[in-house]
Parts: sequence; structure tokens; C-alpha cells
Amino acid sequence: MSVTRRAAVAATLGLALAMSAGAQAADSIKIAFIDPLSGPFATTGESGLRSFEFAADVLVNHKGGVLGGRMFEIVPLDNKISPKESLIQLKRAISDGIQYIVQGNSSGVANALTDAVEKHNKRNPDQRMLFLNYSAVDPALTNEKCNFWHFRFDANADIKMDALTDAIAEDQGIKKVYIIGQDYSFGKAVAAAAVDMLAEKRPDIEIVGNELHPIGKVKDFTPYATKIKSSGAQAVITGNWGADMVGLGKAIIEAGVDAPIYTYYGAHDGITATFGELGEGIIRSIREGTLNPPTPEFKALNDAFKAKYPDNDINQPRIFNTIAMLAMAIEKAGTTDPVKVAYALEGMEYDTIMGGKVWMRPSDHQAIQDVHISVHTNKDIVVDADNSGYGLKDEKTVTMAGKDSPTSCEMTRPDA
Amino acid sequence: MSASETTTARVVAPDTEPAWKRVADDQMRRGAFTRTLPMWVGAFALLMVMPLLFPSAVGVTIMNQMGISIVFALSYNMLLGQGGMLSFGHAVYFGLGGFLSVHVMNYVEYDGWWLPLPLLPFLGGLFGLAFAIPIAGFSTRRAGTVFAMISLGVGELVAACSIIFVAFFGGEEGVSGDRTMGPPVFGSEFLSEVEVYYLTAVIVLISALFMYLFSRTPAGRMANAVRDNEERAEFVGYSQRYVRFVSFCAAGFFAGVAGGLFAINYEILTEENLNLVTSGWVLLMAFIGGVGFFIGPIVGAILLTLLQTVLSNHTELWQLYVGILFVLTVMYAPRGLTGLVMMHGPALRAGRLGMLAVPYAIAVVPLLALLAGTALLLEMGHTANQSVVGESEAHVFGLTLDVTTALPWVVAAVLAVGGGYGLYRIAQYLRDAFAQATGPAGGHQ
Amino acid sequence: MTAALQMQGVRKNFGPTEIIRGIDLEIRAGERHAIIGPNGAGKSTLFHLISGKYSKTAGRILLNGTEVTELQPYQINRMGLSRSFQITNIFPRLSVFENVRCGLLWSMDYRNSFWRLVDTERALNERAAQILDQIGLLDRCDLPAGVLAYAEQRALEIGITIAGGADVIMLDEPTAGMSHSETEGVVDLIRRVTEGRTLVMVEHDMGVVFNLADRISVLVYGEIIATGSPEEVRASKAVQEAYLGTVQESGEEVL
Amino acid sequence: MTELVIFSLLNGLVTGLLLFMLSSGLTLIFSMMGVLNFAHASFYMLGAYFAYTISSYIGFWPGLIVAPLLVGLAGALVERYGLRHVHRHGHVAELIFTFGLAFLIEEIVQFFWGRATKDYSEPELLHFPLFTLYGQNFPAYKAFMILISIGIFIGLFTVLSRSRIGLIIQAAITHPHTVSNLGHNVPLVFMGVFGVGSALAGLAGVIAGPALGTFPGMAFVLGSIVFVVIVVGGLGSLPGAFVASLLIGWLQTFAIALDWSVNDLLDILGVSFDADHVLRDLWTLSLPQVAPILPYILLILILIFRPTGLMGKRET
Repeated sequence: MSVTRRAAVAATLGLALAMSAGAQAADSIKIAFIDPLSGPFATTGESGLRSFEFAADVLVNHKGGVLGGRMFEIVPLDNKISPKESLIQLKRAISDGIQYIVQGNSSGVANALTDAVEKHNKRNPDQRMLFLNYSAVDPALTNEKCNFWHFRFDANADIKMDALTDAIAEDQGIKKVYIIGQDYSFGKAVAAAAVDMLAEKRPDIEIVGNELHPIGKVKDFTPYATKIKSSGAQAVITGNWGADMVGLGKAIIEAGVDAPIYTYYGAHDGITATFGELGEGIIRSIREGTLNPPTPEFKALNDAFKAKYPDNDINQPRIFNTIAMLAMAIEKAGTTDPVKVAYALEGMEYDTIMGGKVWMRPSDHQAIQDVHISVHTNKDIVVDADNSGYGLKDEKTVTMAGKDSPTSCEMTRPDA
Repeated sequence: MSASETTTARVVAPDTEPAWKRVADDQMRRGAFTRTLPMWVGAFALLMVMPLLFPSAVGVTIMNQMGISIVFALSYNMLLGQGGMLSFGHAVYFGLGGFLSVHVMNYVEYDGWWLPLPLLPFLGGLFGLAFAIPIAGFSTRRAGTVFAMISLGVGELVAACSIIFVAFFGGEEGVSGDRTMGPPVFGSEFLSEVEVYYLTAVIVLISALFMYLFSRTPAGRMANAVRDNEERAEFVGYSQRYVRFVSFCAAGFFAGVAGGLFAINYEILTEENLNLVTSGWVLLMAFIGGVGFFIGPIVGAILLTLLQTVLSNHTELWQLYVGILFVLTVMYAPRGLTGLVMMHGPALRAGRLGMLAVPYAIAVVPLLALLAGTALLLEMGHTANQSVVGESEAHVFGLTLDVTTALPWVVAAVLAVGGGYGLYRIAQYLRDAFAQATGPAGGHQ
Repeated sequence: MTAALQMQGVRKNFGPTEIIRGIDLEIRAGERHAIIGPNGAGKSTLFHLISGKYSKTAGRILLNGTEVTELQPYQINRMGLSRSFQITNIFPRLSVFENVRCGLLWSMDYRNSFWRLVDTERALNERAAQILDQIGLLDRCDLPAGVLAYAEQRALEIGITIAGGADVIMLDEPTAGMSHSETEGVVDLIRRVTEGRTLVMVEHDMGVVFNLADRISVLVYGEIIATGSPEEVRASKAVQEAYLGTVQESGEEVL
Repeated sequence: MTELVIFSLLNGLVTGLLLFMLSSGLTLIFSMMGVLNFAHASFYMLGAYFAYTISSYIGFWPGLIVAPLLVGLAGALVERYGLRHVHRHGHVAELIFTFGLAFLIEEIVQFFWGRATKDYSEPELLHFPLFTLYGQNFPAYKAFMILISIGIFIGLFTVLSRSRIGLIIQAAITHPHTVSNLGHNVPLVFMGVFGVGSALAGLAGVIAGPALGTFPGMAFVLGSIVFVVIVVGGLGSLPGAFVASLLIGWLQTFAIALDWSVNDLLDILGVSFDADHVLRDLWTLSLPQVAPILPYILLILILIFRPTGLMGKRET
């Protein structure tokens, strides 16, 4: 039975390798990446993970690490986009003595994590950790639910909406706006912010529709598109993401609505490719980090990234900011102690690779940075998305958006 | 009718007590709780030493998760295994019990309610029960497909409502609380995971005990009878609807207890706790473990929690493996993994289990080859499907394989095909060996 | 003294088809009453109507003087009527012992209680064992009922039926499909277990019928054409014409 | 308003007919075999993915023919080597099997095609607005979907009422227990029916993929709605499935089109409540918000009050 012997050899070999794999550079600084790596949202999670690994290598490890040679190591932990699984993975990170966790997909998960991290730090003062949120934009995280351990590197939904409504306010041709979003906290927050800010900036604009649809359950967006079309809207605002974004966008355009669609998540991860020429000049995204025209540094970075991951894009520049600023903070604090690193992060300023600055506002741990309105097009695109030839070109930039925006955050700070 | 008793005592000698008396005594002795008591004591002892064996935070967390799953899966089995009701919406009661528990935690924290934490899961259970009563009222009229459809509809409805009614469900971010705000119990404020583990373990044991005892009550026995033959049950005086109603409510209660345990462990409840995915997952746990046995769902809960928390860290394909496992179980082991083990009962009683040692030892080789080969093929296929330049390496069983070369594919294919063929060749031999060991005494399977 | 069962103008239609066409029948308390008739005459349907399985299109049924026309099977059972089935109808995955015990639970007032354990109730278990003894299945008590031999299952069926102590017992073809010697055993069993109770039975085996029954009713095409003692029925012209005639016809076409 | 009504009618028709393509196959399978196939929508998904792959090599039109055939073959194989094996354990076991199958097929699809949405799109030939009314476009592809669905409906009707096999199937639908007495090869008929039912679902997937998106969750989104359709229509009733498909299609489109809310109702009644009342979510409930759960409310009501469904004869 040759099969038997081969199996035995393979098994022994496997066991030996598995044991040797356990021994790694004990010196590295581990960063737990808690995001979906299986299930329907795994594409987004994987894309984020690749960016983080690439950023850690390029920005830290290839430059000799921090604190005199300590490397960053990203530890991927699959949370299946479930709060429960996230907390299990958080415990796993705690078991491994990890002091920094990063997460971005789903504000629900971020809420669960920030809450759990705060409780953990309170209950285990000798084993504290920091939560670096790179993408969850629920304003509450830096307002009523803020705490000392949470830092957000993306602009929050209100700041983005502020910039977005500025753009709409400038366009005097727009008299009717339709707001549509997914029926959950983020969709509602977007709608509420849009209504408030438009009323303030352009009282003459009529909100011809303010609609919430069930999240992830709509098979066919045509009925919504029909409504939007018959309302005579001249601009559409949506916070939709994923399949809900694609379905809504396609339906609106196909129904013959000839109005700009302002989105939060209307690009990358297959969405740009799916819109293709259909979305030309119609889909607009509100985001941080200039993709087109790129700075030479960013172009080089992007080329290196594409060489390694041809099917992915650098679609979340904030990931690079997160890694760079964490490295700076650790250097500045001279230690990996989370409390000291957190104090070092507060008020830190960083010049980004994509151009522009990031300032970590101490009062609420919200990163303040330039926010851009960019349009889906294939003209003047250097850095395209989904290898489709289409990409995002900046139309308008708000410098240091929301620098003076109010916050209700009242955090208690530990002794340094 | 005493006349007949004397005329028919024909099995034993006349000077001893009548045969029926012995049979009745025998039944009562075997059904007595003292018989299973050692197992409960053993389980208790095992639960108490587990944190010493797995002291890491993640180990304790996974064990807590297992405990929650065990109570949830056992409550599900009150429906499917004992009552013959296939539910696609059992998470509703789990989730609602959990949501209420978190709200109560918040009342304790902010409104000064006095409630020791260990009582919280039972409050969750009562809420699960309160919600189960009206649902049971209209859904237990029939079992089978109609019941399954209603449970699906209710499940979809409640899951949808959880997003609409933000005041109770907290929308997408859910509702969170803090378990440490209640009065200390035995000096513990439940700050650490281990304290929560012991609390969970005790409640799991109590719940399991009561669910076991329920199955031995008239209501529990009739649930089995109605499952087997609802028409006959009606003609011995039982309303099938009411018998199901009682089981359904009991299942709702214990699902609520599990929800309360979840609330204590995670201090947050979200929509995912009562949606269809969770409902489907509990079906998987109970069925893979084996719905025909009391310990079946426990086995399933432990195994699937392990797959979910441990296997998922090693492969992105873990759900594919779970799916394959589930479909294979439905097709070839409808009594679950426990059924596969229990199948050997007759051989064990006949003292012929040893006869199977050699056949099984032979079978294990091609079986492992088949499993390893299949897993290798799947993992390499998965890696090859993902186009990352310079990352053509699949990591399986700690091996690093380059999927752009032919050798690993050939080896994997040889393992899989060879293993499969080997199993096919020895299948008859295995069947014969099994039949021999189980012997003629094992007339029933 | 009231009759054990009274049927007054009972009718049953399935769609446009009339299966039971107006039955008036009294079963006296304590008698053994057989209902005979050709296949398709509606005997089993009549059983289903009495026991509550089917709803009635018209007419009334009284059990011990109380109207049960609109009641559910389990309610009728609780009022003292118990029946068996033509096709074996037991709890296949429960043990033989449990089958009988389930037949006892309601009558011994255990209802749906979830605070008592069946295994600690001495009276219940002893009663179940006694019944098993009566029906001769004591040594099979641990097997799942589904694996019993056919004749044993039929015996168990009778055991479940009589377990609850109902005073009206209805047996639907208790000897169907049995060999000659098995039939004798069952007849003996029936005689013993229905001592002092009212028995209504549907039976094809005329030997069994004339051996057991005090009175016989003949059902043809949904109507009772004769009721009386075995001798009277045997002598009845109408029965000879209608019943024997159809027997010859149906003998060729069915079964 | 008129344009809203016209377009809602059209959109509802498209959804309804699509649902019918799925529910007709499911009804056939249920009628013959007593199996509620949980994985039916998974075959719909397979249809879309097969067609996507085929269309990327040889175009949309060959895919329209080949993909449903492949799905039908897959369905027949599932029946032959899976379902038949489980059949002896009863209908609940079969339901559990198809549930597991649905789970597995989703994983298999992700394994081969990945998790991202596939850019499977309609053929160039049909990529134009068929007509424009009140400034709204009605895409030609939607009209094509309607045509195909009606074609299937007519084809199915003809086969069932005219052909010999159709008569056997009809007999089996009305008298499920007699089918084995017909002297036909029952296992073969079962396999054939399951295959054809799956192929119908596959065809629905082929034409719905470009319109509704081709992604791993597409089966899950549609799966339980199809169940609702056949239960509401009456299990085993093809006309019932047809009526219920259109009913639910229109129910969902019109619920989205009409902006009615509980608040409006309360206003009419002259009642008002605090904005931050505990039950505030109830007042602000609007019809579009609850549109997707309406079918489930309908399902529960039907099961409670009319368990045979709108046009069904047998209770499940």
C-alpha cells in the first residue's frame, strides 16, 4: 500500500512543519486585524488585509522597523462580520498578548469592539489594548460612544456629509434631491445629516424623497428607481454599499435618471467595474485620499502594490495612514505601552503619501483630513479601479474637513 | 380485572413474584435518576477542571461559547428530536431572551434594579417563553412541512422587525450592557472570563439536567409519541397540538436561557443573534450531533463551535467543509455522529467490540488518505483561484505547497482517488465485520 | 339504561360522493357488536366518524348518552371510547413498554404534566407491565415497537387501545392479515381484554364474527340493512341477497 | 402618479413572472415527490453562474440554452444520488437535506467563482430602452424577460395538458398516491421532474442574472420568497403558483411605490404620539420599509386561516 506510506510521510511532515511554524520572531509588534475573511464580505476584508500587510512591509518593516528593529506583524483574525465572532477574536488577540487591534468593516462590529475594549481595559489594567478603527464611520464612535482607547482614521459620516452637501449647495442647478439608504443606523445617520445640512446650506432645495430600504434584502431596485425618476430628482444621495450599491446605481441609471448620484461607497471591490461606462460622470464618491491625479509617491506605491496584488486596489489610503501614524506614535512614546502610544497619537500630525495632512484630534480621537468629491470616469485616470480603466478623479476638495466640527465626546483619560 | 393477572403469569415459577412485577421494577430501576447521577456528577467535575486544562482567555471564551451552544442546541432538540418539529426560526427565542437580558443589565446599571447575575438567564428564559406561547399557539397545529414553513415566516418577520424597531433591538449596532453592575455573588463581580465560565458552566448543567428530566416526564414522553405517530396519540387521549405546544414553549424557554447566557458572555446582542443564519446553524449543530439522542446536540454544539472558532483560523474554506459534513451526515448518518458511535452498542454489549479493531485500523488508512487528499485538492484549488502574484503557495496541514507545480496536485489526487478506491474495495469487508460483531442479537439497527 | 353508542341519521359525503347514507344504530352497553359488509361499504369510514377522525356531514352521535358529534378524537377518547386501526398504528420508535405506557398516561390523569417523572410512578409502570403480560408481549418490552413481527404489532395495537380502560372499545379488523392460528390467539385475547366492556368491531372473518359477536350489523353502500343476533342476521333474506351477492362480485376485483 | 402605476405594474409583472418560473418548478417537484426543495433557488443561482461562464466564452445566447440544460442535469444527479438516498427517512429528512444542499451550493459557488459580484450582463442586442414614457425608460431586456416567462408558461401548460407525460404528471398532482399504480418507472419520472424543475429554475437564473445581479447571496435573497409563493398559492397548484407569483410581485412593487405610513393613518384618525415614545418606531413605519416582510405576513396569515393556500386542494 504505497498510498498508506505516502500519507504517513505527509502526516509526519505536516506535523513537524506545523510545530516549527509556531516559533516566530518573538520581537515583532503584533497587530490583530479583525475583519471578515470568510463569508459574503470576505472580499472587502481580504482587500483590507492585503493593504495592511503591504503597508506594514513598505512603511515599517522595509525601513528597519520601529524601536530599533521591531517589525510590525499583522495577525489576521476572521470575524465573519459578526459582533459575537469579533469578540471571540478579541479574546484570541488578548490571549496572544496583542496590544493593537484594527477593524473597519461594519459600524455594528466597531461598536461592539470599542465597548469590549473599554471594558477589558477597565477590568484588566495591566493588559490594555488600543482599537484603531480604519473604516467604521458611525459618528457615535467619536461622540457619545467615544473612549480613550478608540482612534478613527477615516472621516466620519457627518464630516463626509458636510463636504458632500457643500458640493451640492454650490450647484445652483440642483433644486430637488432624493435621499435613499439602507434601513439601519448608518443609512439613517446619512439621511438625517443630509436633511439637516441641506436645510441649513440651501433652504430652497426640496427633499423630494427620503427613503430607507431593507439592507441586503432587495432583489430588484427598479421600483425604487421608478420612484426616483418620477420625483424629478436632480441629485441622489446614498450611503449604500456592496450589492445594494450596485443594484441601486444600475437601476437608477437604467431608468433614465440623468442626475449625479452621490455615494459613500460607490467604487472599488468590483463596483467600479460593474458600473463601467454606465456610471460615467454620474457616480460620485466622497472619500479621503486623492487617487487621481496621484502624487508621484502614491503612483510608485500603487505600482508596487499592483505588482503584488494585480486584482486588488489601494482603495483605503487611510490604512497606510493608520500604520504610519502607529509607527510614529510608538517611536515617539519609545514604548509599545498602549496608554503612552495613545497619548502620542493624540494631536499627531502626519503628511500623507496621497498628499494632504492628517491630524488626530485629541478631543474625540477623530482623524481630521482632506475630503474629496471624486467622479467615476475613464478620462485622466492614472490609477484605475478593478482594472477596468475607470477610476475616481477628484472634482472638489475640502481641506481638513470638519476641523472644527462639534463633538459630544467626554472621555476619561488614564494616568500616563 | 384482577382475574387475568393470575392466569397469565406464565413466564416464571409460581413461587416468585409475577413476571409483570419484575418488568415494572426493572423499568423503574433503569429509568431511575440515580442511574444517570454519576454521569451528571462526572460532567460537573469535568466542567470544573476544564479552565485548568485550557486557561488561556481564548480557551475560556471558546468553552463559554460551547456552553451557550449546548443549551441552545439542546433546546432545539426538544423541537426536532423529541417533538418532530423542524424549525427554521428557533433563533427568535434565543435572540429575544438575550435582548431582554441586556436590557435588564442596563436597568441594573442605570435604574438601580437589584438582580444577581446568575438569575439573569432565567429571566431571559421567561421572556423566550412569553414570546413562544403566542407563536406556539398558532404554529403547533400541524407538524412537518407546515410547521417548518410557519417557523421560517416567523423567523424572517422577527429578524426584519429587529432592524425596524430600534428602541428595543438597537438597530444594526445592537444593544450592549455591562454584566458587572449587579450585586456580587459569592464575592464575584464577574469581571474575569473565568468567573463567567463557572457561572455559564453551572447554568449549562442545570439547564441540561432540566431538559433531560423534561424528556422523562409525561409531557416529554408524549412529545416523542406525537413525533412518532400524531394520529395515534390523539386516540389515546392527547391533543397533538397541545403536546407540541408544551414542548415548543419549553424549547422557547431554554432557548431564552441560552440567549441570557449569551448576553452575560458578550454583553451585546445584535440582529445576527435572531436571524435565519443562527436558526440554520442550530439545526446544523443538533443534526450533525444526532437528534435521536440526548447527548447528540451536545456533541454537535462542541464540534461545530470548534470548527467555527478554530478551523476558521486555518482555512477560509471552513464553511465548505461544514456544508460537506452536514450533507454527508444527512445522507449517510441520519442519526448523527452520536448515532455512528451508538451503532456499536450491540457489539459492546456482546463483548465483540474487539473484533472491529483490525477492520477499523485498516479502514482508517484509506479514510485519512481520502480526507487529506480532498482537503489538499480543495485548498490548492482555492489558492489557485485567487490570483495573487507571487503567492502561489497553499498552506495546508502546516505544509506549504506551490500550486503552480504539478507534483502537489498529483499527490493530492492520488491520495484522494486512492483513498476513495481503497474504501470502496474494503467496504464489503467492513460491512461483514460489522455485521459479525453486532451479531444476530442486534436485530434492529 | 342508555346505550353505549347511539347514531342518529349519520351521513358523510366526500365531495359529491355519499359514503355513509344515513345510519341509525344503537350499540348496547356491554355487548360485543360486529359490523360487517363488503369492501367499500363504509365500515372504516363509520369508525372514523364515531371516533372523531372525520367530521360528519349530518346526524348526531352520542356516547353513553352524551353528544360527541363535534368533538375531536382526543376528547372522545377521554370520554371513554378507544379504538384500534385497520393498518397498524403504533409508536414505532418507542419501546413496546412505552407504547403501552403512553396509552395509559391520560387515563391515569398524568395529562401533560412536566413535574412528574414517568419512571418513578409505580402504579403506572405496573399497570403497563400487566397489560403487556395480558397481550403476551412482556418479553418484548424493550424492543422498539417498529421491529416487532406483524402479529405482535397487532397485539400491541390492541394493548394500546385497551390500556386506557375505556368502556367502549372499537377494533377495526383486528385479525386482518393473520394466519389461522394467530387469529385464534387474537380472538382469545379480545375476549379476555374486553370482558365487561362494550366492543364494536369491524371484521371480515365470519368465523371470528360469529364466534365473538352478540349482535351484528350489516353495512352495505353506506346503509345498515340489518341488525340483530348472529342467527337473525344469518337468516335475513336482505342480507343474503345484498351482502352475499356483493361478496361474490367484490371477491374478484379487490385484494 | 399614472407613470408610477404603469411602471409599477410592469415591474411587478417582471418580478412576478420570474417568481413563477421558480415556483412552477418547485410546485412540480412538490406535487410529484412531496418534497419542498429548499435548494430550489440555489439551482437558480447555478443557472446564472453557468450562464455567466458560458457567456464569457461564447456569448449570451448559447448560454440561454446550455446553462439550463446543465442545471437540469445537476438537478437530476442530485435527485439520483442524493435525494433518493434520503427519501426513505421521510419528508422532514428530505427538507433537511435540501436545506443542507442550499448551504453547500452557496459554498461551492464561492469556491469556484469567488465572492465578488460577477459582471454578467445582458446581450448588446437587448441593451436599449424599448420605450420611454413620461421620461422613464423601459429596458428592452425586461420585455425579453417577460416574453421568456410567458413562453415558459405556455410551454408548460401545453406539455401538461397535451402530452402523455403531462397527463401522468397531472394525475400525480391530483392523486399523489396513485402515481406508482400507473405502471411507469417512478424513480425515472421523479428524476426527470426534478431535473426539469431545476432546469426551469436555472433558466430563471440565466435571464435574471444580468438584471438582478450575479452574486453568491442571490439564492438566499430569493429562496424563501419562492417558498412563500407556493404556500400562498396552494401547495401543488400550478395556477395557484401563477396567481401568487403575480400577487407577490405586485405586492412588493406597489408597497415600494406608495409612501403610506402608520403616521398618515394616525393623522387621518386624528391621533398623535410623542416623537420619542418607546414605540416610536411603530408610528414612523412606512409601507416601503415593510415591503420585503409583507410576503411573510401573508404567508403566516394564509397558513393560519387558509392552510390549503389560495387555490390548493390539499393541506400539507
